[in-house]
Amino acid sequence: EPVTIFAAASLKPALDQIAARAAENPDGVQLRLSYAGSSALARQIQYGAPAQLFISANSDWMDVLDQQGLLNPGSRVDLLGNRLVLIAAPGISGDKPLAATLRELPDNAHLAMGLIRAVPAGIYGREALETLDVWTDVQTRVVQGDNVRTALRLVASGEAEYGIVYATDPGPDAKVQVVDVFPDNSHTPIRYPLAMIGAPTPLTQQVYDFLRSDSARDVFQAHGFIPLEPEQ
Amino acid sequence: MTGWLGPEEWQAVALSLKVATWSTLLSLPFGTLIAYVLARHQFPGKQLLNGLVHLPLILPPVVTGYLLLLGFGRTGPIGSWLEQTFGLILAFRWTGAVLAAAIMGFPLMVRAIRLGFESVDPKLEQAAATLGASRLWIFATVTLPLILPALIAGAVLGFAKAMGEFGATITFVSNIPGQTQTLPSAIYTFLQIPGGENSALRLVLISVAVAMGALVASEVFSRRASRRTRGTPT
Amino acid sequence: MTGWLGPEEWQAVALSLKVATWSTLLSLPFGTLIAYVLARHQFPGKQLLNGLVHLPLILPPVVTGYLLLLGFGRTGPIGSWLEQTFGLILAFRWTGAVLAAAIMGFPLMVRAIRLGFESVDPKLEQAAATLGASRLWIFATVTLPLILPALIAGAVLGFAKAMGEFGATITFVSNIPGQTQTLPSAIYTFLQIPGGENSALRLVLISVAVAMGALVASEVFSRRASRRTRGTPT
Amino acid sequence: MSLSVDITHPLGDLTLKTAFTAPSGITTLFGHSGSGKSTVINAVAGLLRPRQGTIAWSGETLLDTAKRVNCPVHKRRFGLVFQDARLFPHLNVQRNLLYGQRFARPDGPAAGWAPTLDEVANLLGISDLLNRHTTTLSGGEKQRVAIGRALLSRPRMLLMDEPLAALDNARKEEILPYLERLRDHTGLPILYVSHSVAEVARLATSVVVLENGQVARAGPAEEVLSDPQMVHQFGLREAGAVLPATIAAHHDDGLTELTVSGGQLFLPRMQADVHSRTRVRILAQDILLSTERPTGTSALNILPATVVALRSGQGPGTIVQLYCGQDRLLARITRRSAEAMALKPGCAIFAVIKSVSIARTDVGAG
Amino acid sequence: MSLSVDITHPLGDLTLKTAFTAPSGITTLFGHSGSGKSTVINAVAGLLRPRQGTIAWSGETLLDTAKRVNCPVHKRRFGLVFQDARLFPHLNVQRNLLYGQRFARPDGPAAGWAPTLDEVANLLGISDLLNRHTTTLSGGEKQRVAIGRALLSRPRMLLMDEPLAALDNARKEEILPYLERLRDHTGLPILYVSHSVAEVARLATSVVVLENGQVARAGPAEEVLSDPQMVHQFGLREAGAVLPATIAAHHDDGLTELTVSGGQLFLPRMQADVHSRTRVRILAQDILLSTERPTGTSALNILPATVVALRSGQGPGTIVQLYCGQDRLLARITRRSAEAMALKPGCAIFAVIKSVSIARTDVGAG
Ligand SMILES: Nc1ncnc2c1ncn2[C@@H]1O[C@H](COP(=O)(O)OP(=O)(O)OP(=O)(O)O)[C@@H](O)[C@H]1O
Ligand SMILES: Nc1ncnc2c1ncn2[C@@H]1O[C@H](COP(=O)(O)OP(=O)(O)OP(=O)(O)O)[C@@H](O)[C@H]1O
Ligand code: MOO
Ligand SMILES: [Mg+2]
Ligand SMILES: [Mg+2]
Repeated sequence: EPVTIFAAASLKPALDQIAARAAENPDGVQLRLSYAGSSALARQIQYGAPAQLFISANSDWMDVLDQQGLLNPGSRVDLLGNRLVLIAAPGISGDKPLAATLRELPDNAHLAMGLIRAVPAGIYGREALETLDVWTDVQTRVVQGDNVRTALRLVASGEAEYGIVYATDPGPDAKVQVVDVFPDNSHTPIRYPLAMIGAPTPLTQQVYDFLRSDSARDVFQAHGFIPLEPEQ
Repeated sequence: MTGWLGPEEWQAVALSLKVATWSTLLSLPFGTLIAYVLARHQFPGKQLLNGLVHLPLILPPVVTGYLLLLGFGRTGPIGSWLEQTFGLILAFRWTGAVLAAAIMGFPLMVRAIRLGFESVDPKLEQAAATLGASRLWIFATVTLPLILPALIAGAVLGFAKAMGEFGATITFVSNIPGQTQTLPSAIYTFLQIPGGENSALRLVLISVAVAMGALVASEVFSRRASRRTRGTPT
Repeated sequence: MTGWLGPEEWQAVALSLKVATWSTLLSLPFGTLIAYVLARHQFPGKQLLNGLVHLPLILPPVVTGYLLLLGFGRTGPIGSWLEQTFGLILAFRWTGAVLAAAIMGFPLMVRAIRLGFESVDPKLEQAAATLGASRLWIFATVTLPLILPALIAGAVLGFAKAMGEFGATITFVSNIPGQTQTLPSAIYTFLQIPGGENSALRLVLISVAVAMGALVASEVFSRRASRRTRGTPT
Repeated sequence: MSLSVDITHPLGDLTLKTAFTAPSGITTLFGHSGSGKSTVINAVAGLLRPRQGTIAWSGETLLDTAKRVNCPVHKRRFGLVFQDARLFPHLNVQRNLLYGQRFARPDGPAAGWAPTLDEVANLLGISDLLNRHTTTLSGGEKQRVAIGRALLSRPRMLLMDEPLAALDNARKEEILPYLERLRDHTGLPILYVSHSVAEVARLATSVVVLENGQVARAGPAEEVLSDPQMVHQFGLREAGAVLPATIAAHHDDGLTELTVSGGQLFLPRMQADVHSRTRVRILAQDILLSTERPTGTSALNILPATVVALRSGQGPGTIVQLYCGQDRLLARITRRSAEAMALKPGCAIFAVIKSVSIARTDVGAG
Repeated sequence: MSLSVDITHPLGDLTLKTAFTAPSGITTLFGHSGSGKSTVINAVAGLLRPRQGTIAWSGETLLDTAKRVNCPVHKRRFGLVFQDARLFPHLNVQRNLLYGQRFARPDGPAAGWAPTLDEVANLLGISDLLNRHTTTLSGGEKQRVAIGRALLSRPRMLLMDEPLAALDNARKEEILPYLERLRDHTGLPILYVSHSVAEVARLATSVVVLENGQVARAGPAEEVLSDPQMVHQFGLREAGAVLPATIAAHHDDGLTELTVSGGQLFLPRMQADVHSRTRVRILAQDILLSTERPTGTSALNILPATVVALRSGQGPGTIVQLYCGQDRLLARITRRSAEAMALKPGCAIFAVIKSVSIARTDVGAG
């Protein structure tokens, strides 16, 4: 009987690999991974989705589930962290510092982000821009996508000259270039909380533990995430 | 072939086919009925029914999916009733994907079939009645055969929509591989990951191929049906 | 009222209306033409054209949006040509939202209108020809009036779809408040935020009200048109 | 087995206000284009619900607007041959013909009558068309299939709206005797709309004349057709009288001898038994009057008669009403002749009738 | 101004193989149901492209399958009255009538002829219907609107497919004279399909008889209608002869006196000038033969004649061909009478014709 994990879509490359490793173990468990936007997943869990574990890209939605008593008490941990990066479209020179680049955006240039009020990457990004005091400069240039991948795609296709995405988003073969990383202190720390839904079975506990194991950490790290928990 | 697509992707293809087929087949009778009522009858609340049918078209799919979750989820009023009465669970099952696809395709189907009903000459139905046929029999032997092209058009729209439906489906039944992961969900998932575009493209091609096959089949069938009705012009 | 909705939301309502109206009006002539060709002619590549028309229905909207971005974006082949030749920019403009909505509604519109063409009795067109009318004149004075109900059905489907279209629009033209933020984008935004359901509901209600208005208007118009064609049954 | 109709229905400027009874046999509805014939047929079939009135079928109320009774169309089982054929375009000819078969019930007035597909197709000359699409049929072929379709549904009553209008004379000559046989041998009541006085005269047991939606005259065929008042309805050429007759003998030279009250008539061989009763129609214009018995003439039928009245119109003609035995005859001659012959009521005279002018279409068994 | 047609087209089991020339005037297509009349009309109109053949209109090639010439329907400008009315359901009666108006051009054979809406609507008795939906019209009303629509498009030629089949006699009597006037005064050529021999006799300048898709007989109306070989086509009742005549005088008592080669004929007042030429049709069954000149009779028309031949069929009748002056007459009498009168070729005899039997419908100016 596989264990079902609901996970934010951006975790797919890493989690697929971890699932493969879990299955390789002698006492290996099968993982069933369901990826979607964090809000959709959270809402589904509210309505009884058959998830045993949930990894959100967004603390707020985990808070909602927590308040409704859907989480197994004490099981919530911040599993991963991430960072924001400024990316530029192919052919745009990215040699200036971050703040300067943003402040001196050429006319007609666009800055692609996630929805600044709804999508986590958009919310974090706006915070960072405000901290760096460039929000008013770029505000009218911002184009928002329904998720962070849409923003990435706008930049990759050259429609938008710049974009703000997670460090984990531009993969190895992305056409975009990373201009700079936003300072960690320019926005609320980016957290991917993990929790067990409802009362755990031994199998769920096993997977929960495996996700926090060294083996999993290595994989997450390899994909650019920042494993947060101290080693057990 | 198996090398070209992973087992998960094949599952998605099979599931999408299954969902689209069932949703088309199941919604066809209802769609036909509603279309008939809308085309042929005047009654209070007709505009409301018409609006309700069109709702899934007007609302962003996510909203429809959310509303489905509210109503047909395991805790929702209809969902819990269905579960208690028939043991039928929709949420997070492929059956729910069928419901989502059916609902999303419903306005398209109803509109097409309704046009069919509106273009049938009631004089032919009258002629059948004078020959002794009851309303039901007339419907089955005169009206339905005459609207066959419209039925096919409605079914094709419904099927195509079901093959492409994403927003409501992923919201209502999530995206569980092998269970509720349809082709569009799989495509979406690939589009979420770095470098996933190629995998997505493969699935898009399959999706297009399947739908094209259905389209061509329906064209052939529809042409034969309308040739029967109109005769070959000499 | 202004207290009930913020200015940004009002902008979204106005924009959605504008986009839906334009996309319906602009795609109607093309939709009619394509529907006519598909209904009345046999030619090599017909199945291809038919498939192409249905593509936006089959593909997940995000994919359609992405393809639009590749083709009609400022760097895309058609997009850059349009910009250089006519100075017409679609990406991140409301005009792009019109294009996205038109493309997404196109299959629905074409199918409906095509059914209309298929149900027109060619004998009436022949009668017009014997009276001296050229093909174009016959089309305008006999065929078109006879398919008015189908045209209205097609337009309604297109309009409703345009009011609800989200995936392709946000992918192609993004979500710039006051410029490309349509009602569905605004609704989606609220649904992403915990506790945003109530705000989303307000916008959903507006969306539904607008579309219902259009529906009722079209019903009235369509009934008048078909009464003209069929006479009032005594 | 009779149909009684009493309905009122507004039709634009016109008001249909029609009451009549159709006894068994063939009742023909006659009237100018637009006088309301098809509307009456539709109301009887149940396809049109009149604003007000009643329709009853041998005691069974089919419609009573006051009592809100309205028997649905398919339960009335009145086969209707429409003015426009209304064939089912998705069925071939054979399936059109057989459509009503499953509802045909062996009860009703024509209980013994069970026409088969072959029989009907042969009668109507459509045996070669059975596998054809209805869209490829000619106008007359469509109409014939429509007739066959109604016959094969074995209705309780047949309603026929100008069923033969699109057919040539030869074809009509094949179908009319069949309708006569239906009338005479099955008792199937038929309500029959026609513009052709010849058809009416040949088929009708009773005639209802509609004028602007109202019944202008109704009654047994003999009476209505011999009524000089109805001349404007049927047209001068068609004015005439219908006489009851008995078959006296069949002669070897192909002639049948009939006895009418005023004497003997010869006409081409009829298919009826000696001593059986029949009706003959003599058109006013086919009668030649003579003050003396003509000799050396080809006319075989010369009946002594008495002038009853003379009616002159605006034209050069005069309608002469005659008594010939107990039967009335109408003759149409010129005023000039009437004056030359000094015709007056009471004059004894000879009516010269060419035997062949009492043609088949004007003779009905009855 | 003549149409020549020479086409071959497969129609299921039948092959249409028709060649004829329609000179100016009215050419009627006559034939049994399913003989191919409507198909010919459609081919001439351009609605059907025959497998093979040519169609030419006074020198202009409209169709030549060998040369791949095919003039499109609307450029032919041949107004067509369909067997089924085919009114536009989305237009009211007036708009249907006026649909072709914008294409009407004042050239062509009937250059001076410009019918107006009022004129045509009055003629057809549809003035009260102008604002009506076509769906509310009766069968005959629809057909009349279809006729009006074709007339008002001012075509180069009129094609009429059984235009009067759905109409009553009174209405026909109003429309036929109009068609005669068109024929005689505008020179508009008309191709006219009809099942009614009376209509054909009255209107036709020339007649084309179709049988199973082939031309069985074609020629001037007088010839074809007087041809004893064609009796089976027209039916016994309709057999007769058409005689050229000159109007001699109009008398005060409403009679018109005509001169035919064999003598004088009286018939009801005609609307033609004295000395003008006309045609009269005398049905075989309306002639009574007498060996001696009858006296004291209402018959005004007694012509001396000579027996040419006698033809007996299977029935009790005999067709007697007569010479009356230079004209041929046909008389139908019983064999019994023929024997009693000892008729033989060469016998001198009197043909007795009731003046009123030469009825209006059988007289055409021409
Ligand atoms: N809905 C309507 N509104 C106004 N007038 C109508 C309507 N329906 C029918 N009529 C008129 O009623 C009259 C009777 O029609 P009906 O079809 O019964 O005539 P009919 O006697 O069958 O004539 P025909 O011999 O030409 O078929 C016609 O003049 C017709 O125009
Ligand atoms: N597509 C077809 N296939 C086979 N037979 C056909 C086709 N179209 C027409 N026919 C036949 O050709 C014949 C001629 O048809 P047409 O309509 O010309 O007859 P018509 O002389 O006008 O007869 P009517 O007087 O009944 O209208 C008919 O027997 C018809 O059934
Ligand atoms: O992983 Mo997210 O919730 O689409 O930003
Ligand atoms: Mg009628
Ligand atoms: Mg025909």
